[in-house]
Amino acid sequence: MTNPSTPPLSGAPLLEVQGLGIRFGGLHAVRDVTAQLQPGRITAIIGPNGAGKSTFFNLISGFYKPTSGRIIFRGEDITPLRTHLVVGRGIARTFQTTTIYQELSVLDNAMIGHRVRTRAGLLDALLRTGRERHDESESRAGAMRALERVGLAGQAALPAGALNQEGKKRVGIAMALASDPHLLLLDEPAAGMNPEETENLMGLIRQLVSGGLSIALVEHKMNLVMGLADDILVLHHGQKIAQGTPAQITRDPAVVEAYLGSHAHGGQMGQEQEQGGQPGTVQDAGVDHA
Amino acid sequence: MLEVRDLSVKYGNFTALHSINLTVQPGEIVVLLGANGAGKSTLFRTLSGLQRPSGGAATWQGTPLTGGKPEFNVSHGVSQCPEGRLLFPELSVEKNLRLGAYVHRRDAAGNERELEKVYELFPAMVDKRHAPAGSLSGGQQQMVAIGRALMARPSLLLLDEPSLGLAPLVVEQVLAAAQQINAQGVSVLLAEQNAYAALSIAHRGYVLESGQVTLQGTAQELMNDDRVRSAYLGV
Amino acid sequence: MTTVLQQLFNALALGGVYALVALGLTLVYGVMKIPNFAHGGLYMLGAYLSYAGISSLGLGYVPALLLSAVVVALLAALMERVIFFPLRNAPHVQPMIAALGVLFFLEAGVQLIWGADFKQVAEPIPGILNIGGVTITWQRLIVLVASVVAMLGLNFFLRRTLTGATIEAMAQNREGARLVGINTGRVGMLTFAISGALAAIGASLIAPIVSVTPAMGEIMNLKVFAIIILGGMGSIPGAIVGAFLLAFAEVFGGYINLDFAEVIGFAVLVVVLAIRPQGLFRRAA
Amino acid sequence: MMGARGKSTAAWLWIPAFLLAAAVPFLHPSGFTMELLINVMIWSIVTYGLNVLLGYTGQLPLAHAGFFGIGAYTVGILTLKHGWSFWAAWPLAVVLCALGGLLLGLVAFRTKGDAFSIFTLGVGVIIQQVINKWDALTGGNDGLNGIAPPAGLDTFAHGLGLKLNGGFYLLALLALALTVLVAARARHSVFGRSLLAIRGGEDLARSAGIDVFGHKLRAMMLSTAIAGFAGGLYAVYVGFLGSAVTGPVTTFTTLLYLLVGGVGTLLGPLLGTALMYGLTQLLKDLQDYQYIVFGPLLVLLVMFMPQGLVGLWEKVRARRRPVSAPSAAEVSHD
Amino acid sequence: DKVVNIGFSGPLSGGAAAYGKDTLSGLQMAVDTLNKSGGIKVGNDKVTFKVVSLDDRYLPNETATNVKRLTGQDIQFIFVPHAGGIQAVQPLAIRDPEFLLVAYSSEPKILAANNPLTFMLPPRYDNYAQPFVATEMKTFGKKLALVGTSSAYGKQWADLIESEWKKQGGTVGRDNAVDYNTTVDFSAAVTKALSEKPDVLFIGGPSQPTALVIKAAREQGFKGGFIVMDQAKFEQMETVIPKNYLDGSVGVLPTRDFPGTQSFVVQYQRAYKKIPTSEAGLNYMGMNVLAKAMELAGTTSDPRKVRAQLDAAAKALPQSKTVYKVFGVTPQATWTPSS
Ligand SMILES: Nc1ncnc2c1ncn2[C@@H]1O[C@H](COP(=O)(O)OP(=O)(O)OP(=O)(O)O)[C@@H](O)[C@H]1O
Ligand SMILES: Nc1ncnc2c1ncn2[C@@H]1O[C@H](COP(=O)(O)OP(=O)(O)OP(=O)(O)O)[C@@H](O)[C@H]1O
Ligand SMILES: CC(C)C[C@H](N)C(=O)O
Ligand SMILES: [Mg+2]
Ligand SMILES: [Mg+2]
Repeated sequence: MTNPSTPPLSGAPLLEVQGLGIRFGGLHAVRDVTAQLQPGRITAIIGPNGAGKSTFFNLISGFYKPTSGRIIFRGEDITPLRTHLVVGRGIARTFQTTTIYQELSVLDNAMIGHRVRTRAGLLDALLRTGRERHDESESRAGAMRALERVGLAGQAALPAGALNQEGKKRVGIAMALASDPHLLLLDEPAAGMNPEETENLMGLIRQLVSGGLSIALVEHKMNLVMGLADDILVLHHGQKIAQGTPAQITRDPAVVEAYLGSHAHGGQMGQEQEQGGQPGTVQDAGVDHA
Repeated sequence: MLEVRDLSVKYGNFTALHSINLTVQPGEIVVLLGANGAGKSTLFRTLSGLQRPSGGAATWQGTPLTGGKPEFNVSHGVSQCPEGRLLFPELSVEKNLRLGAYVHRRDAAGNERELEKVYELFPAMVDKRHAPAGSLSGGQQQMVAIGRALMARPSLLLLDEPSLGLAPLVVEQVLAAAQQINAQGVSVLLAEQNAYAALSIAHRGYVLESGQVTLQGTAQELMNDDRVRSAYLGV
Repeated sequence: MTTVLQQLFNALALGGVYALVALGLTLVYGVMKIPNFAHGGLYMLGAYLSYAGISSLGLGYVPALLLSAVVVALLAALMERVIFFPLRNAPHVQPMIAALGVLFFLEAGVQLIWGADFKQVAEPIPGILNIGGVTITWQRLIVLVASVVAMLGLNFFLRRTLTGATIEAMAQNREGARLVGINTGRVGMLTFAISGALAAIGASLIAPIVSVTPAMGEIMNLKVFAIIILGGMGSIPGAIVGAFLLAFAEVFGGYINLDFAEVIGFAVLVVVLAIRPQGLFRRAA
Repeated sequence: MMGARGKSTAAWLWIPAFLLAAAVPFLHPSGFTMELLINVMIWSIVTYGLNVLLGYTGQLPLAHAGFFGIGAYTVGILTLKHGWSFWAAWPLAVVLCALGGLLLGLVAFRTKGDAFSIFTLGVGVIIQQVINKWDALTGGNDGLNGIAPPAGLDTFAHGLGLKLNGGFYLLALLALALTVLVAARARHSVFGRSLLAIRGGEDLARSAGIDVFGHKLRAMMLSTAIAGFAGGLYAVYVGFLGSAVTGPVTTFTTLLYLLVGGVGTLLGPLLGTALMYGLTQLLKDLQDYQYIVFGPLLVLLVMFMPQGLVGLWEKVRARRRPVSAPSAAEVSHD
Repeated sequence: DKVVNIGFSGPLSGGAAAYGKDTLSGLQMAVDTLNKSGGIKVGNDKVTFKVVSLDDRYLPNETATNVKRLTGQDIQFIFVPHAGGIQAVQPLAIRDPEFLLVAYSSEPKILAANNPLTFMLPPRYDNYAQPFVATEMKTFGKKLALVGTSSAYGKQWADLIESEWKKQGGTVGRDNAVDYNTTVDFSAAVTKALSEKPDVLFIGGPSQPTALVIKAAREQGFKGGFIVMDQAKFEQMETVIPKNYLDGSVGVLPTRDFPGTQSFVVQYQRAYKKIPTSEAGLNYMGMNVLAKAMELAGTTSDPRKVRAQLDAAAKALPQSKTVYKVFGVTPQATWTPSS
């Protein structure tokens, strides 16, 4: 069940959040979450609808500013950084609903993702400086690398809007990959995919991780989560209620009650009802790596 | 009965549906399987009147649905939970739901009852009733979209991937609800990536590939079909 | 002291004028998000129709006002059908430019029919109210009251009635609105008709205070757009507060230098938006 | 790839086009024709400036005439009252406008969408009013009269056997060529691609790692600088400056040119200005019916040519030549 | 037969359209009557006229474009009815191709430019200041407040009255100029001016808004007098507000007593269904003088020669066409009608 290539749990965490929280008006969408993400691993974040998963990603990627807590990435406090700087530090993300530039070409989409690695500005553009020319070819190359990683190199010239749903998802991932991230955040990457496509996606994710990338993903498809994740973080009402390996999580009664229901073992919907794990408390079931 | 005969739909010069034929009998749950881009949503949009067909016909209880007037279709009992949800983001959840009952606007008491039922189905919505729909999480918005479709008290319910983005527990509840609504005599046409779950509540099903019906049969037949098993059940 | 009081009344009356015109605009711009620069044209036309009703048809003031409201409402509905409905999916600049085209057309058309000369509409209730040295004309009082009534009515209409909700629903998601059974074509026209009627009623009430000229709508346009943004798009109380704020800024800002009175309105706008980019009455999203 | 090819063929067409255009004054057209052409060139430069923000970045600024005015008045005041040479005042005007754009952007980009537009409209009105009221500096309502033609332009023109008008024509043409070059480079570059990303969706651009605010600011500066560039030229050409030309009416007129030509395209600003400027001049003969015709014409243009002239042209071309790019149909089932 | 085109660039749409149309109407009527009576004789040619009018929306820059367009069509006589436009195109008049600029504006600066091809129609307004101020100060008192229009022209008027008022020993409050074309409600400006308790108000812009200023002042209890700038016409203001509101005002009065006035008024009213103002009257006369000068100069294409005959033409103008009494055209640029 655990990814065979899982590196040992030693060493500094890739990402660490401490007491992270945000409120929208009266609503505490994320509340006092403390957790760590280890490098080279796949961390899944699960939880009921409205648990705060997307918001959690929005906080990490600098999209929202937390009302409390800190975010430490590779030893640096990135809490106050603006989004593009966060991307620059190596955190890239995709959105829950596929958002890409439909009318631009697939290649352009990826090149936009690579922007953060280039420095050519307005003056470079106007004067066609050496830096401009270098950055232009560099972004083309970087974008092509990203497209190759997601298997879209052949479609580079097509308008992104012409691709099918799965293809668009891959464009979104390529855009994120083009920024050469250390950590990739995927928000419901398999939503709207059938089992076959989901399988392809899982293959892609595994391949990316074996290339040294760390991934955090939000997903409701339990077969994907259980099949991929090295580590699972469970949010409920904005709070972390458990963290652990898939095996530990499926046995956690709180998680089962709040979220998994009959899917504790990654079973397909409607398959044989399986009883979810043994009784136990959150504390002893969810192993925190803190 | 829903009768779709030789229905074709074009986007520009690209044909998304090629002479589709299918039926939904009163009281049936029929599931529509198909890969991404197969044309499921196109069919749904056509049945609800958002999209005009280029050929063929579709009728519900004898009423033609292809006039390109969704307001006509919904007032004749056909209501849809659409792909992309199409909510009113700045209106409150409750206003979204109430607008779902627009065609029954003179039956205030009936609408109150229906609203209660929706809140029962999605208790998470009670807390959110005054929040703007756009501020909800993805899954919560999906609940509103389903609830809004139910508020129209349809005789034919069109559900386009209702489980999209929903937590597993809720998916179960939604499908259970579909079954329950069906038990009260409402016909349901359902598109679902989660083929296993869908087939397990459906009576019959169709497989749509590249805009054409390539396979049809009872739920059991489809579940045992090799092609279905490999492509849609992931077995 | 009386001067300050007098200016207070002046500002209130002016705010009433702005508010009346701004209300119709809030509906189409604030709610439907259509930057209808033709609104000033409808306003101007409303004034002319009242003028014509009184001077050419010999109608009384109130019948002329009602006639003007009906005609302008129909025209506005027609405009929605013919121009804005087909442009519903276009980027904002397009309906905006189209609306400018309508404004040009209305202005030139009115000038062709009634000439470029300034017209005057007599006050239905002439006379002045003098309260301790502070004077206010009856007409200004009527405008003030009418603007408040119109605001309350519109607010009630949008927030509390189903038709109001359908307008908002359509503005936010046209396909979604159709799916629940709303006849969006009719609602769009209805919205414009209401907005047009508000413009015409406002204009007819204001006409006796100002000169009626073909260009009167142009002058009003920029101000009411500023007001709506100032108050926060889509907020009806915001539009009212924006209107009075602008009026107060113009009247009392005039104490710094009357020459800059008009700029002061925009200066307030710029300052407010710099501090609260979402306008006064809109919560941050 | 396609885009690159299209770009380079188009680039090759610009050069002979400009060379041909340079020959026009030597055919000694009527004074009014020259007047028309020079005005079209000056106004299309302004339109190019607007295009950088609206077309590339997706932000609709409505203070443009204000910056046009700042550029014009800078040149006017410096040459008229302080004896500067036009050749020194002009670049300074451009720099001033860029700085003005920076200041405006710092505040205005806190707002988004329509609020941004109205905010800048407010700033535009304020700029106009300040120009109008600051009598001591700008001559207020009287305006500035008697701004001299650039030093040497007359001699230059005569040397070529042309009148002063011919000199202005060539100067405007050069300025236009430079503007087109700048517009092209600003668009087809790493920077320009980032602007397109912002236009396509700010949130997406932000999370793709683009410094949205920074890029918008720079686009604003470029845009206002171009407006000022045109303004400086206008000042010496017309020789008279009044505050009215720096107001919203001018901004909306330019917006109209852009819309008719084709937002976001390279040829659009020139094409749109030429057509609409010519058309308004033509319509003047209709006297009282001028706006009766112009108004509905605007409406029709917007409704039936939503992509502008350039878009129309591309549509026609696409219809005549079967598209080589695979359509959605061909790629959706792979 | 020859048709000579007469150019015109003025506001025909927008806020100042009424003003522009009035000026154009006088010019047009002159041309119509000249043509109806068979035109004029220049040399051996019978010459008739045609007005080529272009709209400039009161924008000086537009005037410049229009004038270039008109000269591009070989037109050598151009009427411009607003100070801004006139000043913008004055330098063009003496550039190749030259044209005679017929300026309808009483702005003295137009004369100060010493342009040899300008022909200014109205009397320069600075002649009015002394008598206006003397009358009002004597009747009402020594304190003046200013609520003029904030156009260039209006402001210069205000400056003039202000200095004259001070010269005659009065006191002047703050300048409260507002833009008469864009102000929605004048009450605030009036309140502010009245707060200084003035005896006399200087006001004026286009007639109708000016009437509204008077109305606001009277409604707020102002009992003093008004000095009305020459742009506002009493005969028009009377149609807007009660006549007694105007009691105690000085301004440029309609002329009724010259030989040609009666027939002009009658003719004008038949053609345009309204009372003519000096806008129409002076342009009417201006065109007639111009036509006469062409006859005298024996040319329709040399503006300088025609310009040289203006004085003689003014003096030779038949009584029937004299709406205003004219003494002659000074070599400087203007003529000197009496008012
Ligand atoms: N911008 C916002 N304003 C107000 N409330 C918000 C906002 N964004 C999210 N919320 C609220 O915060 C909570 C968490 O939302 P979030 O989108 O993070 O949920 P989620 O875990 O991603 O759910 P899902 O699985 O359905 O996508 C929800 O209750 C939502 O309504
Ligand atoms: N508005 C449109 N214009 C052009 N082509 C379209 C449009 N909408 C859909 N299509 C195309 O029609 C085909 C069918 O699309 P449809 O959305 O109906 O598929 P679907 O079966 O619902 O797929 P999914 O599982 O992704 O929802 C696809 O190839 C799609 O690209
Ligand atoms: C009243 C006129 C003689 C002057 C005119 N208003 C102008 O602007 O010059
Ligand atoms: Mg989410
Ligand atoms: Mg679909």
